[in-house]
Amino acid sequence: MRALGGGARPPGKTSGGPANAAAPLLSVQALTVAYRVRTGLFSSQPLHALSAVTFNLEQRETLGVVGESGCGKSTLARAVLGLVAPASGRVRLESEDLSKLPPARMRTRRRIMQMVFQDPLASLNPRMTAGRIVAEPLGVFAPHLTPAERLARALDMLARTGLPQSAAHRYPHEFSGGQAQRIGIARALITEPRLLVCDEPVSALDVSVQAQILNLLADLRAGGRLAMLFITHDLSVARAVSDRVLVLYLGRIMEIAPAAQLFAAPRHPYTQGLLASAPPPTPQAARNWRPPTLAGEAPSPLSPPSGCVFRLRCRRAKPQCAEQVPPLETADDGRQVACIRWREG
Amino acid sequence: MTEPLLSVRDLTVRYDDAAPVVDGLSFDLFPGEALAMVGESGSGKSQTWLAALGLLDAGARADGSVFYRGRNLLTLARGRLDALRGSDIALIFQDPMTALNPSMRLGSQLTEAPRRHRGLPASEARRRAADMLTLVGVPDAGQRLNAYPHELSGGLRQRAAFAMALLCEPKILIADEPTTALDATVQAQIIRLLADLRRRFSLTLAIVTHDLGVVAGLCERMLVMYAGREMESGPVEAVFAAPRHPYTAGLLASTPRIDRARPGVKLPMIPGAPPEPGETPADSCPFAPRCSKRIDVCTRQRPRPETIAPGRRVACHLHAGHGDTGHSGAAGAPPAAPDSTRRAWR
Amino acid sequence: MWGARAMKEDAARGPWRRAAARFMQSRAAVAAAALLLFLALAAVCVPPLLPHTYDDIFWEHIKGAPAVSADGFHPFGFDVNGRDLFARTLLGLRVSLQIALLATAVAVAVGVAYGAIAGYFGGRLDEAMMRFVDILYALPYILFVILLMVIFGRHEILLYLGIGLLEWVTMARIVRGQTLSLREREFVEAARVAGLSPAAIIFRHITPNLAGPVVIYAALTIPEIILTESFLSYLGFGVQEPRTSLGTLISEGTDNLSVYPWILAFPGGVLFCVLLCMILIGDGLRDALDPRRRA
Amino acid sequence: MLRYALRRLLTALPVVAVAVTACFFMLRLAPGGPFDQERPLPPQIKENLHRHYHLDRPLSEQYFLYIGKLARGDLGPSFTDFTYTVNEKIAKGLPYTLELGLWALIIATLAGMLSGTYSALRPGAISEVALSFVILSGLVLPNFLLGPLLQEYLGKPSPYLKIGGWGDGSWRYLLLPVMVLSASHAARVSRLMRGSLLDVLGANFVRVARSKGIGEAAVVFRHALRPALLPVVSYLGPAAGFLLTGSIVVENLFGLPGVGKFFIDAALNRDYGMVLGTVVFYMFLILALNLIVDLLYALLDPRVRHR
Repeated sequence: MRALGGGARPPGKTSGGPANAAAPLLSVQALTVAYRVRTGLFSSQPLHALSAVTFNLEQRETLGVVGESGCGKSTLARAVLGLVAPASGRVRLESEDLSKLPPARMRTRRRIMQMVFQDPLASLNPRMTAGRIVAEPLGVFAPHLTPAERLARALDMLARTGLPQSAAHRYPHEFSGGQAQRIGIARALITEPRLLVCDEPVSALDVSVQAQILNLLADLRAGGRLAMLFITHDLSVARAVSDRVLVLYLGRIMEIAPAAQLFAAPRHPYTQGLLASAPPPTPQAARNWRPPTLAGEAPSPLSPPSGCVFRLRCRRAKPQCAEQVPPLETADDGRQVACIRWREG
Repeated sequence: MTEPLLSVRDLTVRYDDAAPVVDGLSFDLFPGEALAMVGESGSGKSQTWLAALGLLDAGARADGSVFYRGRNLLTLARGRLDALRGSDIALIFQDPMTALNPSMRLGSQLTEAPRRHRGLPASEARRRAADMLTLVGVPDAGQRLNAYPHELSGGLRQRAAFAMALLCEPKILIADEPTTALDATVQAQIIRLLADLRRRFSLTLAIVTHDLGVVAGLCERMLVMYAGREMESGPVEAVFAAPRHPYTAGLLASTPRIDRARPGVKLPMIPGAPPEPGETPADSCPFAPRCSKRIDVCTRQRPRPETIAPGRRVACHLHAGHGDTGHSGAAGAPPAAPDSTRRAWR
Repeated sequence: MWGARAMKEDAARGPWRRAAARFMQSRAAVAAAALLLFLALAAVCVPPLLPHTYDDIFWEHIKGAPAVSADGFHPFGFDVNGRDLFARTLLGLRVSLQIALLATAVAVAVGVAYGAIAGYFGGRLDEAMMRFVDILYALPYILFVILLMVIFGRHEILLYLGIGLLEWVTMARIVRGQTLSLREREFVEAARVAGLSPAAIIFRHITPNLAGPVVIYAALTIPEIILTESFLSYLGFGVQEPRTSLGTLISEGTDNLSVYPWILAFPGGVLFCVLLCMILIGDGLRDALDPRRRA
Repeated sequence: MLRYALRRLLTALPVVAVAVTACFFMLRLAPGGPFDQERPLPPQIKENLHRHYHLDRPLSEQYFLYIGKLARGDLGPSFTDFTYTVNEKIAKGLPYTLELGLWALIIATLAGMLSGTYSALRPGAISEVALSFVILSGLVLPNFLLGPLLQEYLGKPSPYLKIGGWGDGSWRYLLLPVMVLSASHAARVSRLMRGSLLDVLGANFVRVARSKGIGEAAVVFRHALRPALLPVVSYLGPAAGFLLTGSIVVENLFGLPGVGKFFIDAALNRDYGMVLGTVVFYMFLILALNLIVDLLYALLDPRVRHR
């Protein structure tokens, strides 16, 4: 694999979000996504996959999004890319409001934001060769190129992701999971995006291959001006890649904080419970591990509790928690928490 | 010295006479211990247990022997095997969504094994099933018996699967990736449940997993598999502290850790991908193509698991001849369990 | 870090080549395909070589037994009007195969277009289009074809169209279901992220992946169509004299079964063989193209 | 459960309405009226006939007249048979058709399920290979070919079996027609059952059931059979429809006085009143059968009830 330089780090003070003078790369404001779920022949009810989600993503920053299944992580990725239409709220990319773009213009704007998918094999068309798969986006974003030029660029991109030239003529089923994920990454990078949305890019991979892909992503980040929205259910992966971490629960943001601070001292009771649930990394740590602090499972997003969506599983819930949705407050140190009791420590 | 409860010798599993997916595996399971079978997809860790219990798919063949109380499970008649399965040895599967029959009520699924093996009348079996459901943490157990699996959440289904496996109070519980399909917070609940159940029923646990956190949190001994063969085995703490096989070392090092913040710093990694069955020549170390410490002999001779310290075995040419007992041979008996196999759960 | 699996020499094969290789492994299906090919070639190539045509009448041989001699080549005997049954069976076979191919083409063309559009766009359009299909599905088809034949006269072309238009309904359902699930697949989402237009996604990403189920279903449809056609011909609604089809020949044969069994035996045997081959081929294709169903 | 049934009924209604309308207009727009025979009728008689059947009114009026009658359960008059209405003819033929169809459905389903289960449990055995050849033969032998063969080589030599007519309705008369009618459906059910049971036997929950040591019989009959029956049950709806159309041939072959025979006669005589009436009646019958099958399905698969 070609080394892309390892030392460069994105700017350190990305945590402040709104405090930065330069406009953020991605600004998500009060984003709400609802699906209609059929409950009967003539009746349906909305399922709020995301409720009033607000956050910024700076240039060259990696924001980890963590949460359990059904918390809206994948919906967030798809809403940012315009693959699902939001019920309300805005997604701005480089200050341009994507929700107002006509479909044709939206398609060309996708050039600067690309996606890496969870299941590497499922994300590759089984009837296309790797070369065609990687070159295809160029047909939309660089129509002036000849087919030969497109293929040359695809080969170059495959090489950058650690695949040999011969890979271009092979079909997806001939690759292992890790190799297929490299093809997926090459396809995403060929448009030279500014934002890479990664939806659980390593969760379908074997442990020994996970590290390869995480390292490849780290290399790509270090080599360019790429920002990442990195969605994962695995807290240790989130810790390994993220500058900041966003914690989602039942479609709402619980907490946003720089990774080091979040893992060292989580403020939201849900974050605390989630971190305590992670299995210990060593047998030594296991001796002091007392799982779990969180009881039960997340309720159905079809009937979320009133007020704070987490209160039913929260050990610190008070009657007030049922009354209103706690706002996402920004503390003095720039960390954001949605809990009325976080100041109590 | 403790007698093993279950002894696997030279187990080989192959499909349609293709290359073996489990290749000459030998190990013991000692009473009261929790053994982790660790490996990536295709390493043969699940196939080992399916073979032991005669649950392989049609077209698969298992050779070698699996001894339980002096009987070889692989050659036992179906009727006699059935008398052990679900009664002495119970199995929990990875995916709680597909492990329960979608068209049967929970009650009938839970009560069949106790009625069959313990000859309980239906009402008594139901009562016990309700008790067991309560014990594994399913609320409203009595009513849940009338529920269908799809009416339960994933976590509750896995708990119900535990109740189903434990109703006959088996000696050995084999759990195949019991937490993989679950959410992080539920995963932790299930790990705790397993630990509680183990103490309560004096279970011997065999856990198949790829999650090193589960190994660290629950087990005393681990057996690392790669391409159907044993790479390394030993007490969990010792292996974690000082892995002797380059594969184990690579696996431990390349797993991201929640207690270490190193964004931007690259993880140590193993290059390449795990081999498919048949990709490894019989007379070579399967890990050799990916191994950073490969020497000449690795591709010419198959390394056998050898005892290098009490309770520890490694199948690696780098450690050949360093063992206390010397070469133990292909079907050599695995070392006895160390006396302190039991670690109290707190 | 290049795995050995992709280095295998025979690895550079597309999905179709793999399916073909799997199909060749099924001995029954390959034998059936060979026999069917032989029969089809015979139906096309042999009649011009015969000294007589399907409507030449041999007055002295009405209901005559099979005879191969210097006088003439009549291995299947003669029908009720003294026509050579060998030539007529070959014609019937040819007509049946023609109808099968044409009607299948109609069913595939209409069904794929309809199903892919409904499935890809989804929502209200899908709802409306599928409600219409439900309506057609609930109707007693065969009565409808009979109705059509009664109303519009007994044209052969109409027969092809009528039968084809019956079968497209199931095809549309299958294609729509496949499209719905393909649309949710990650590679289609990836194509959207890559900025492709809906048309490009349908033609480059969805339709090629529909080929498997469409081929499987078309293979199962062909024997259905042949059965339907011979059923209609048997009832007297199908191909008209002096042309004939296997169904018509069987109809004539059953009337004379007790005394002149060969009038039924040959067309009946050919129909049986053709259908059997087609079912076996269909099974082979399904096993080859649908990895889930492999034994 | 009741709500589910009601919901299914409500979705079926618009389907019926559209289908009836389509049939009506198709037949009315057909070139050539019912009284355009080879021998032309005198104009006066033709006009009287048209007036009698309201064929002289505007099409829309005819349509609403027809719908009005249909709502009261009246399928209208026959255009060639002046003594019986469509209702009366169907009432006359239906018992025969239904008895024949019901027996065929029962036998086809049972034989298919049994043979399919057997071949799924013994894949590759010689008995299974032989059985699957019989099943394939049943699948590809059309009933109009199988019927005469059975009549000739089974019915005629047998001193017990009758090869035509209804007689006293005993098994001697019924056995052959029922065999002919059910053969291809038994084969279809068998193939369906085999495939679906093989699928279910490979499912994870079956492996779990085996791991409980409850014995193979309990695994197959308690765990696998019920989910494996689902595709068979959902095939019963279409099968009932096919049996009704199949009985057209069988009734003609065996000279049984069922609805199918009337339909063919009517179609050949261009009796549009009878054709329309029979088609509409069959449509209702098939929809009703489909509804019953859907409810049966819901009983077997608890997940459907909750959707």
